Amino acid sequence: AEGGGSGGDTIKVGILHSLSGTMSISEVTVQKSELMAIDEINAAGGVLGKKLEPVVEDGASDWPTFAEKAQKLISKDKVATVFGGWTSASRKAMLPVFERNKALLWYPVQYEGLESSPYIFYTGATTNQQIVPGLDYLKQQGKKKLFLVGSDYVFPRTANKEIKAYAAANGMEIIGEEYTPLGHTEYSTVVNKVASAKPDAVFNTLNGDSNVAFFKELKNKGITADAMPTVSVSVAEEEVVGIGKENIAGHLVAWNYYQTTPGAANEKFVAAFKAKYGADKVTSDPMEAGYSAVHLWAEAVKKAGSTDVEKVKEAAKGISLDLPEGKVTIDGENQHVYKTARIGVIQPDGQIKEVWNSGQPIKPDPYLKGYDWAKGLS
Amino acid sequence: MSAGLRRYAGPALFVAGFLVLALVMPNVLGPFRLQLLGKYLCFAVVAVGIAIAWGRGGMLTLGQGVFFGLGGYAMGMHLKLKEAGAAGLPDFMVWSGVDELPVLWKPFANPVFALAMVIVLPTAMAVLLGLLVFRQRVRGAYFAVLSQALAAAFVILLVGQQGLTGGTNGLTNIQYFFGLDLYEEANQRLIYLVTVVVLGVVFLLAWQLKESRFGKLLVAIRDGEDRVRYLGYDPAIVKTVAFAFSAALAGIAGALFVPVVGIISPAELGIVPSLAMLIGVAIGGRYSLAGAVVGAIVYNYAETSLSEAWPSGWKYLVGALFIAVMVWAPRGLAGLFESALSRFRRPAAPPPAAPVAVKEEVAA
Amino acid sequence: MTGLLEVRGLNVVFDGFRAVTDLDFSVAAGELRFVIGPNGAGKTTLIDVITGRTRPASGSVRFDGHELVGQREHRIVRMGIGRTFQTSVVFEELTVGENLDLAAQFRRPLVSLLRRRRAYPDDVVAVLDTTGLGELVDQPAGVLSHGQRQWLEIGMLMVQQPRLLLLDEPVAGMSREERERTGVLLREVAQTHTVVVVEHDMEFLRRFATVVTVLHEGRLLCQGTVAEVQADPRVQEVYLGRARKEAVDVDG
Amino acid sequence: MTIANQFVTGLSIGAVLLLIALGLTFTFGQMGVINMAHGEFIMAGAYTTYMVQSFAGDQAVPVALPVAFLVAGGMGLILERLLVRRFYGRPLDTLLLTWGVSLVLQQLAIDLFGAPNVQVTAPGWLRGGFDLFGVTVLYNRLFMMALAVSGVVGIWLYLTRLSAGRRMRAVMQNRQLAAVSGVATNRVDQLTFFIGSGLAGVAGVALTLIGPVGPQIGTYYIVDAFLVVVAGGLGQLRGAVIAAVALGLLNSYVELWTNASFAKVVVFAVIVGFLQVRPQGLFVLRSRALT
Amino acid sequence: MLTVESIDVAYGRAQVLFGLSLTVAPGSLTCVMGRNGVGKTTLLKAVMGVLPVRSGRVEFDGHDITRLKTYERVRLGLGYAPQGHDTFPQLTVWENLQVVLEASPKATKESVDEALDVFPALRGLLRNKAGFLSGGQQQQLSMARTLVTRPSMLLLDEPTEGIQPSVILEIEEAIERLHRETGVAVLLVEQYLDLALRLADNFVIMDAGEVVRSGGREDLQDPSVRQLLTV
Ligand SMILES: Nc1ncnc2c1ncn2[C@@H]1O[C@H](COP(=O)(O)OP(=O)(O)OP(=O)(O)O)[C@@H](O)[C@H]1O
Ligand SMILES: Nc1ncnc2c1ncn2[C@@H]1O[C@H](COP(=O)(O)OP(=O)(O)OP(=O)(O)O)[C@@H](O)[C@H]1O
Ligand SMILES: NC(N)=O
Ligand SMILES: [Mg+2]
Ligand SMILES: [Mg+2]
Repeated sequence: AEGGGSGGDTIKVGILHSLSGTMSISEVTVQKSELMAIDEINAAGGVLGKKLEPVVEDGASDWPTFAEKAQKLISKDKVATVFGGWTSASRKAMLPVFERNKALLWYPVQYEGLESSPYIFYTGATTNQQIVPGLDYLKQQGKKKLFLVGSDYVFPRTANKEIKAYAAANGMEIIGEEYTPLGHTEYSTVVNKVASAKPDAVFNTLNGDSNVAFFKELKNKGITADAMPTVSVSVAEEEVVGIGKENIAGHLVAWNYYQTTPGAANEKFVAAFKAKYGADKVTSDPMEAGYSAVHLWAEAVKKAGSTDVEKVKEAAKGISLDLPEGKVTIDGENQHVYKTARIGVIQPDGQIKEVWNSGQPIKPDPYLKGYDWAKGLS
Repeated sequence: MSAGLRRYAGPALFVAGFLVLALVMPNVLGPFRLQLLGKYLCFAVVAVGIAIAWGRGGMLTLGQGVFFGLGGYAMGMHLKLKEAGAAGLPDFMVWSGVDELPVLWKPFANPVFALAMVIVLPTAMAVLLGLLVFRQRVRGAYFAVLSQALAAAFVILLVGQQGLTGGTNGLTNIQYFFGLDLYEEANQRLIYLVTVVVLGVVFLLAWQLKESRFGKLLVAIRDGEDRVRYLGYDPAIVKTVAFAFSAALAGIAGALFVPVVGIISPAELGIVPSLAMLIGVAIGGRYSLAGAVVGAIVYNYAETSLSEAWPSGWKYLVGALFIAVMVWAPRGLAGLFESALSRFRRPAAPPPAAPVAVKEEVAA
Repeated sequence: MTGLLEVRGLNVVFDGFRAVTDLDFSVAAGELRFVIGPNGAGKTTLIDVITGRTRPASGSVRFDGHELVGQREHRIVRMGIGRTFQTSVVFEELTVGENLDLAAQFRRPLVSLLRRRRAYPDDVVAVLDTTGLGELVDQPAGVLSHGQRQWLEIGMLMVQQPRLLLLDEPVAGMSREERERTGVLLREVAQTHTVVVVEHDMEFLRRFATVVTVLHEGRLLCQGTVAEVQADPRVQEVYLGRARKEAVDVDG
Repeated sequence: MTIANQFVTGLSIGAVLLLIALGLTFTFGQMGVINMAHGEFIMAGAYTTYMVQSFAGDQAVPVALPVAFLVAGGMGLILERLLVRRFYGRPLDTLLLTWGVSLVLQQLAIDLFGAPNVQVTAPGWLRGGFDLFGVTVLYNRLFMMALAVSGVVGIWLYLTRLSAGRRMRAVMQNRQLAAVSGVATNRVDQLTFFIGSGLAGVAGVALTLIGPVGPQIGTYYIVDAFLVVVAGGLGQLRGAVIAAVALGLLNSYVELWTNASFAKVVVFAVIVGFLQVRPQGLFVLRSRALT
Repeated sequence: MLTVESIDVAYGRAQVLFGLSLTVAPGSLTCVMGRNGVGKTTLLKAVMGVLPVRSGRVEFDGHDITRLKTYERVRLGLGYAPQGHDTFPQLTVWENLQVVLEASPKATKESVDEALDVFPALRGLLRNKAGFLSGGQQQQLSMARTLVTRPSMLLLDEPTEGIQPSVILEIEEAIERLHRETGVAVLLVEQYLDLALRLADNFVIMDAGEVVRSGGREDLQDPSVRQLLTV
């Protein structure tokens, strides 16, 4: 469908994140970086000679609301595209709306894979760009016994299923698996269980506030990163602030971007973000992925010469940009992006130091087709 | 004003409201807004039940989402099975690694069974809970907090059983309703009309209940449960019936919600949504059925439009709305309407004031 | 010869306090019985036990041969025992008429209560008349004054047509002529029903009572006609107080 | 040893439950106000600690205790004066009213402090723990237990030994009679609400030691807090204490043998079952009055 | 002492008192009489500020108290025993008295003792929760509480209701003694005419929210008054 202000002198784009409720803690920052990207594009003259006009909606941490607001953005505001979502649950809720309306969603957060909708562009990591490299790193470090801790929802559960398959094929052992409800804040028992299982490492797929309680408890029980490192896939710079840097320093994270990632594009991004929102603010992977999504879409529109969804999709194939995380290319086949995997260690100052990277962007493989151990997964 | 006019005013208003919803709205609203209105009407059905259980019977149920969910999931399971892929498995089971359809799901392939369950499940649950709880004379704040805990526990259970229930996601991507493509405008309209009719029927049933002696008995129990025993009635039974009625309505509403919105998930059933169901009733006026319906529509409409108008701060407005209603219109919109009306009516003798404070069931 | 109501060996204990001790008490069918006794003697407790509100520590209460102890309150009402409360409790949000109507309908199956009421049944209309509440029929009971509430309670009891009526201080707070009316009414009711009245108003007793039972500290003190009871020095000592007052007067 | 470990864990969970519920023994237990903004007063206590940190550094937690009591108490006082006082005797209306207040306060926190969590550094002496016969005892948990115990003792003294406490109970039981007995009921209301809210603030300070400090924290604790009070019996201090400890222990052992979600469900189920046996909670406020 | 000047009082929209006026002289004992529902309780509540007056004025001891809060009126010296056995049910009998003792400026430990002398039965019940007392015991407690406050004026709403005869005599004596010794003014609502007639210096007869007759003890013999009282 032709969207977005073809009549007017602006192009409307939807921004749909949780501005209230549990998930607002994470999603507000992504929303901010997306708005910043829109400002940058407008400052540079907009696209197709028109300014972008963001239409902001609140998903309110409620999945059906995401679907409803997506429908509203599409049918009432007639936006050209939507940037939004964080949890996989919200994405699953929005997916049919976008598919049936033949409209576009840009989803900026790492997720569990096993999905490839023709109407979604995934600019966060899929499994083989984050979790698998994280596991590879642990294996390389000689960690054989893993304990899995995650929030009780689709991303951690699916991710852990994949981790178990990986472990089975790679001589690793999963010696414990614990799920806690989203928003859970009492981790004494979970940490007791971890401590008495004595794993070589913990693979952490907790999301949101739970991480704060989990790491505070680990620290107090005297479980150090040296003795038992954790690898987290949903803890970025922003979460480190809330957890308290002294509580988490030394632990590992797996992402595709850190505030410390070198390169001119990132220096510009970080500087711009601090200038706009305050010098004490940090940048993180999902923020970067959201920011990148806006630029990638704008590039595709320029190339297509239109905001028409089908034309944009076609034009987006193979687009490549220098973005804060490095070179990013859209995979024409599954609409994910090539991303460089990076393992980092949290520093005492709260920043994350990269200790390993994949060297080059990894081709997205949402269904893990390239991995024998993943055959039985879907 | 004559008594006759007063007597026919109610039915006339009902018919007018019904016609506006059934005939006018589909022609003035676009498909998206009509779908939203359909959703509000689902909550209006819940509201009618709450107006009976809470407004009449004094049972502050903070867990109505549970019954809504039971109805919704019963319907959702059926629809998911109809759309299931090759292996006969719903999509989420595939990505949750379930290879075989769980036994619990099997009977829901039968539409008659599923439709029956929409009412049977919530009603049975309410009867069970009601008999246990009311027999032990748990009431007031105890009942309120208990029902809230029930909602919390129910959500945790649903979320924890991802392979069986879809976990946090719930049942998404429901596209067909008994063969009707839910994205076709004509079908959306049809489902909207079904919702309107259901609301109308439910409203009349509740009206009858409210005006009957049973309704008076409920009020009596609300005001003095122990005293009622000495009139020879068993309050536990009476309350359970009313509670089950409200649960059945919530179940029906949940079942309608599925085709209207296309999703049913724990996000719609927990503590917060259960409270939201109550709030519409409070805003409209819990003592009046029409008030409850209007309140549910107004509240949900307000939530939609406020959040569209000011996405980053709309909670201020919603919060302010509650506060304002509670402070200035404790009997809700219906109360405002009544006092406005009685100011016009100028009766010969001043009508008796209702006892000053609105009496409520307190703990203990 | 056994009475309609037979209380045998009744003991009621609250946290170690013996409110009723080894009490035997019986009322024959058709009797109008008055119960008096000092404050805290256990009169209300006795009614509470009979109506299932309080569980005794031991003893039995038989009504028409059926054991009442252990029965749930509404069952006891359905067996034909009705009561009023010392602190009257009426349903404040319902109208006076609705209060009476609900009381009158308790024998109906729940389902039939789902129908709407068109008019008040005859017995309700009749009671409205006897209680003098006719004018207030459509007023919420919450607006009634203290004395009017007492009447409504009595009315609610009457429409239930119980075989045994237990009234706990029915005329407390009533004006003189209201008391008179109540007495006449009770006497009339007692023609066809069994009535037990707890009262402190001696004037009222003298006017309407025949047999009076006196309780003291949870035990039966004595029983007899009003004159007999009034003359009993123990009753004067613990209850009426005249004896003591006169003694004081003499001293002073 | 895990069994012993979980016992300590259970006690510490119980201490947390008790801390968050203490304030409710005033506002809910005594005044009958179902204050849904109680969680946001906890939040206010937590953010107060964060603010205090800017001058008290890593001793923020002890310094914040009295400050948070005053801040949260003050917020409670304002709420009482502006709104709640119109709603006495209508607990269910108050529930909705304070629910509205809680939405506003959450949004306010987002606007004042940002949506992401902020960090509070624990003082050195509250970090880590020691080993007691193979059981790890954490200083922060000990601190919370001590705080809970002193809270309980303080409240108990207040309620039973001080005339202010007696006056408070009198007002809550019979407002009109208290007024005609010469008690300044409005001042008693204010004081009661102040203390109840202040205690929530204190709980908020303590919670910074173990959990997040963000706009949502109130919502995480509010249901548990009410459950404790209800299971213990409204207005029953010893009931609340026993309920908190019992629920803490239950939670810790069930979670040990199953998982966190299931433990929560079991706790709820046990409470429902328990209220079957003791419908008015552990300790009952009985009365002869008809309801 | 107390002057009520044409007050209108209503519950919501239902007006109950219509321009009612009344004066109670210092040290006098005025009895308010009238059938059930004429507004006697309402009058006392309005004087105490439990119900707001819609128009008119209430003056006590030279102060205009029309707009004062209830507890402020108590502190000026008004004491009130409401109708029906009103207590703080979860407080013990001792605590019930203690609350009053602490809240009223003139109450002393002695006044508690004296009150308990009037109601010796209460001495044995000091540790019992008031809510568990029998109806009459609660009424005795209610009266005792009022006596403790040592008011300069007492408002009593059917104080003898539910109380056993011997204690009624005690109450009567206590009121009389208090009245004589401390010169307390009393406004008494009472259905037991004998008692009222024995105690009262003045009387007021109410009907339908208005005072229909008032006078001194001597007027009680007047046939027209007798007439009003027996109808
Ligand atoms: N639930 C209870 N717990 C403790 N004591 C109680 C309870 N119920 C009654 N009592 C005590 O039992 C005794 C008897 O009370 P009851 O109400 O039967 O007296 P009564 O004869 O009706 O007196 P009154 O004439 O004053 O109404 C009283 O001393 C009272 O304090
Ligand atoms: N809460 C109320 N709302 C409305 N009307 C009321 C209320 N309370 C009392 N009334 C009405 O006010 C009138 C006077 O009541 P009040 O209680 O003052 O009477 P009273 O003279 O004290 O009677 P009694 O001797 O029965 O105690 C009554 O007719 C009653 O119906
Ligand atoms: N995709 C996630 N993190 O839910
Ligand atoms: Mg009694
Ligand atoms: Mg009166």
